[in-house]
Amino acid sequence: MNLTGFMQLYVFMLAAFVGYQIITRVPPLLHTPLMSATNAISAISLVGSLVAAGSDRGMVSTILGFVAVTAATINMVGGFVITDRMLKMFRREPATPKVDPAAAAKPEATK
Amino acid sequence: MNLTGFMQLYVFMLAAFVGYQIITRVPPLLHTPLMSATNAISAISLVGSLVAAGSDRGMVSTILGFVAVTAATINMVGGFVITDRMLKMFRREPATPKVDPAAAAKPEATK
Amino acid sequence: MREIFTQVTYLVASVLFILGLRSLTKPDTARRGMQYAAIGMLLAIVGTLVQHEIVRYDWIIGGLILGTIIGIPLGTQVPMTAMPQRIAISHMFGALAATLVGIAEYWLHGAELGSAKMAAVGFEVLFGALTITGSFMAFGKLQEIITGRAVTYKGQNAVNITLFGVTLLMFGYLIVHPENAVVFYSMIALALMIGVFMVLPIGGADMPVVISLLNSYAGLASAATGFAIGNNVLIIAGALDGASGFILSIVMSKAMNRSFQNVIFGAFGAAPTVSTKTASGLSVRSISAEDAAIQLAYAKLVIIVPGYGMAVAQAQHQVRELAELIEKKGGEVKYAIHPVAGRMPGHMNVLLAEANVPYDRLYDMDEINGEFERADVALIIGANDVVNPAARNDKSSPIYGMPILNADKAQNVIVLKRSMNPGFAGIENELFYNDKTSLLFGDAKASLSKLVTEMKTV
Amino acid sequence: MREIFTQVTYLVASVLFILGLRSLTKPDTARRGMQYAAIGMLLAIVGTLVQHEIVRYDWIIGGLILGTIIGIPLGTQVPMTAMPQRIAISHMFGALAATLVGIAEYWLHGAELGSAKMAAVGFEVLFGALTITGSFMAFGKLQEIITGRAVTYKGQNAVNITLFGVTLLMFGYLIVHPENAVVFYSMIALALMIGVFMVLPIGGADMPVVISLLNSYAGLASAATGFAIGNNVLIIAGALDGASGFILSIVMSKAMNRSFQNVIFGAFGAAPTVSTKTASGLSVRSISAEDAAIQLAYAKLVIIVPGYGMAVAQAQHQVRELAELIEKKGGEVKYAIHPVAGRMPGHMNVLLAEANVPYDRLYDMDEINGEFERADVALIIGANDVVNPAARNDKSSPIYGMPILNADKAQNVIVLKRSMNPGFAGIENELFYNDKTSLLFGDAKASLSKLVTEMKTV
Ligand SMILES: NC(=O)c1ccc[n+]([C@@H]2O[C@H](COP(=O)([O-])OP(=O)(O)OC[C@H]3O[C@@H](n4cnc5c(N)ncnc54)[C@H](OP(=O)(O)O)[C@@H]3O)[C@@H](O)[C@H]2O)c1
Ligand SMILES: NC(=O)c1ccc[n+]([C@@H]2O[C@H](COP(=O)([O-])OP(=O)(O)OC[C@H]3O[C@@H](n4cnc5c(N)ncnc54)[C@H](OP(=O)(O)O)[C@@H]3O)[C@@H](O)[C@H]2O)c1
Repeated sequence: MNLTGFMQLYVFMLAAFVGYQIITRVPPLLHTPLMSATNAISAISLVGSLVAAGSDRGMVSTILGFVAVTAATINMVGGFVITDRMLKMFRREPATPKVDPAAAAKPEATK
Repeated sequence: MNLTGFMQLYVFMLAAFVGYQIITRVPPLLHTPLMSATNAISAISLVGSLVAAGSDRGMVSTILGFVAVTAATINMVGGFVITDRMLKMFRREPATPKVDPAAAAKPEATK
Repeated sequence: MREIFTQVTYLVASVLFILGLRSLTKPDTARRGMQYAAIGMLLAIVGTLVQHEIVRYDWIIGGLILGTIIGIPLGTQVPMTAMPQRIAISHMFGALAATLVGIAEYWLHGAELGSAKMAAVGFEVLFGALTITGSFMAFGKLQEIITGRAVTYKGQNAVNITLFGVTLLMFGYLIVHPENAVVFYSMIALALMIGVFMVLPIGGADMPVVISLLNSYAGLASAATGFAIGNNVLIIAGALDGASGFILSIVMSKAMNRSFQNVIFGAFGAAPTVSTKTASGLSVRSISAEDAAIQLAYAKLVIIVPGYGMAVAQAQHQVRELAELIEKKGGEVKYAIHPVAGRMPGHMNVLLAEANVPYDRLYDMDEINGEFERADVALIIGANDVVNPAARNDKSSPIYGMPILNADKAQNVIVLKRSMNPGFAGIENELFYNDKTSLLFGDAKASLSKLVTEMKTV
Repeated sequence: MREIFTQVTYLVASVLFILGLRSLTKPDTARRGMQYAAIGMLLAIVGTLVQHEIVRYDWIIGGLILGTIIGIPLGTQVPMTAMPQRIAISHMFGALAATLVGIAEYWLHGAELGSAKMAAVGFEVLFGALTITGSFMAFGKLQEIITGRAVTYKGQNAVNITLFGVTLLMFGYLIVHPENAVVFYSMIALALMIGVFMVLPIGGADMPVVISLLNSYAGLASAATGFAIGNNVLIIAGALDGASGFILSIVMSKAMNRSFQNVIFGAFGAAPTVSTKTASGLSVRSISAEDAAIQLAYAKLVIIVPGYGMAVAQAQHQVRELAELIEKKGGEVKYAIHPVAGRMPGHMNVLLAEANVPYDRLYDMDEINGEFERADVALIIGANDVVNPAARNDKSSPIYGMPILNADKAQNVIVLKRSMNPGFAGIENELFYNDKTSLLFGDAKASLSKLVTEMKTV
């Protein structure tokens, strides 16, 4: 195992610590947004997919890359949008009468 | 700046996060032990000093290394010992009459 | 120079991701934080696109556009009640991307990968592949494309364990002989099968735990990708993802007080197998919307206990309406949220938030349990297991020991459900036969609408 | 092979260090955790010694032995009351090690270092050097080898700033021309001077803040070492160290409600310069040990407020004794610990712990402040600023706005101090002139012993 390999282990180890400490402090209130948030972030695998799709190393790689890019993009776009949609809904002060975009999706909310 | 350089930046960045999250959760009760604990840990600079002192690359390096090893060792030994000495003193249940090593250093404690 | 720019964008992205998740520790900062995370994502993409290796953009742009077209509706259209399957399917996409990248890597370098990289790629495709099929199965069960029942057959565990063993052997072999492509691709095939067989015997209601587990697998897969292509931001994002999934599945198991093994091999959630007590001899008192409305109208403190049924009926908006009416009549309303009410962590919170219920009205189990004594009415809306006293006093019950909401301590209990069918755990609930309990039968949404109209006339 | 072993030991050491610090978040786990950290340290050392580069062990062993000989007394003999200077001096050793390693690196490779590594080595020696002298100055002031007073002269800041500017210029130059040894060594010389001049104008009592600041510098220095010699465990330990020092100095400044600049450039703690109110006209009531003992004997609740004076008098053991007697007489005793009571964070806690006072009797400011109304006696042992009402009601006071313990809310206040001298902030304290306050003059230890004997006779 080479040196960079170890470097990566350090990064992974530390990131796992950070993750553990952060997640354990996310209140149950936000556990659902948390799930979609991690989804969105996991879309970072795009950086790998883009290289596969764009570095013209034979059709196979390109096609695999293309599908990967598509899949990852779905997570990125869908993930961030839905997370924001959810978080927008969490309010402290009593619900305001004015129609708000997120709730507007469901007619009842506008009552 | 080369790739390892960046790797190191990641390690530093993540370690700083971990440190920040841990330290902010250390109760005031243990702030003094915390200080000596970080001292003890900082003695890890030994790993650098040992190489300087032992890799026989000219007298200058060896002497500098020797002093460095000495200084770092002082912190390591002194730091871990005094931290342990302090932490040993923190008790939950009411103080027991039996003589305890740490307190024994001061005669009054044995009362 | 470009190389440095790329690296900087990755570093910044990593920081923003961490800060983004960190912001989720407080509802007020959460939204802003995640927007920063999104910016980090864009940065990383730009940083990647400027790299020298990237010479053709046609397929990239195609993929980005196609992904966006599919992604937007997945983000804007999916109702909050469908979040569990929504999350399951997105794990599939994530794992798919990771696996394909791994395959591409192998396709290009094969033998030259060397053992270390081969190990990384191996992990990547292993975790990736089983997450693909596993998540899809979970999605199918939740969406009821596949039966939600736990599918079990004799010697099932034996089969799974052999499958697993063989796959591991292949993996070990590959690390020594990376050049053997046949083994590589058959390993992937087996991993895909493992995903299916792993989820098959698990009841639909247990899916949330499985999903979180798969979430951490997906995380590990992308971390492995990071190792394989030497990219830190991937390693970091993967680790964060993995930690999140792992911790959430623990939280759930704890709140259901069950062990992982129990969830994975227990074939729980298959109702008939576990039903213990039967309601023989016991009789329930049903109540009319009118009478219920009167009770609520004169109550000083009403504690609303929402459960999975509210989600099924999508009744959260009616709940808010009713609560507002009760307050108009001078009563106080609090919401009691059990950690595993519904079918995913935070399920009830997000539904009620959608209905504009301010989150400081939602109380966690420990905060509210003391207050039920004071409550005139506990209004149970499609909740069942989370208020089942058997968890306290019936050692034989499968949910014995699971912490519950003390709804039975309230002066009166009104339960909204459609029938006498059991809940997720598939067991009877004494509470419904308690003297102070009265049931208002019918779909939660319908019943609530009735209650609302009645309240207005009271 | 060996290389891998070394790397593994470093990785394990890093994990153990993190877990060690993490264990300090709970008093029960703390000790065990730090022992693991120590094991990690040993591992790392072994891992280093087996490396190929290391060919001669004579000097290494010499250094290890010498260091141990000096280290053991520093660990076992130093009294808890001397912790601040103890910590200051150890920062000096740490910085010394880092700096020397940096110099050795430069001595060996000089020009070949290249800009990037030169930058790392530069940081290393810069932070290292100024921490060496700075910590030594801090040590000197606390140990009263050097005057504790803030030494100030005209144009001081101008001098410091030019010094600083020149040093930075040299650093910049070195990154471009690493080969220029003269610049390198004169930069170190200047950094050493900066350390001295930086601490000179700061009052002895402000040292704790400075020490923590230097702590974070020492941390950055060893992190830089890690960058220079490409060693992660150094980077990690350095980062942890840096974070700790930084956060603690913030905590202190907050609790004293002052800004860094104020601490660094404020030349605070130089008593005469700031004394605002004078006690003209006001008279104090002094009390005999006998009367004080009677008050304590009949008190239902006594809240003890320890301060720097208790540390100076090393009276913690007598305090415990007295508390035990009060309890024998049926009274309840609580300890009110102000975040910056004494001269370093947690100072009072560690002293009282040394005297076997169980830590669940020690209450933080926020926990206890509500209880003073209920207290029959607030027994103030060598505390002053932390109970000075001026912080609440005298806008002109230098400590205005600093959160304090509400000792003045107690029924009676007994203050143990030697004279009417002010405390660290060098300002009068109205509390002493309050009608319900009576002063028991004399060294805290002596006074407490008197009280103890009196109590026994009561
Ligand atoms: N939250 C999580 O993360 C999670 C994860 C995995 C498992 N679980 C499990 O899920 C369960 C959650 O408990 P719960 O009390 O929320 O739900 P539950 O125990 O599953 O009970 C749901 C109740 O809602 C009623 N219902 C269903 N559809 C309805 C409708 N349209 N209108 C009115 N009522 C309706 C059902 O009775 P009818 O059919 O007669 O109407 C049933 O009694 C727990 O056992 C928990 O362990 C939770
Ligand atoms: N804890 C930290 O981290 C930290 C860091 C930096 C600065 N500080 C500052 O230090 C101060 C701490 O406040 P404090 O109330 O604990 O201490 P203080 O305000 O410094 O007052 C100490 C008191 O103890 C008395 N004293 C000294 N020696 C004594 C002895 N041998 N016997 C009896 N009494 C004795 C002194 O009066 P006599 O001389 O008349 O006896 C003085 O009134 C705060 O202003 C804080 O801002 C704290």
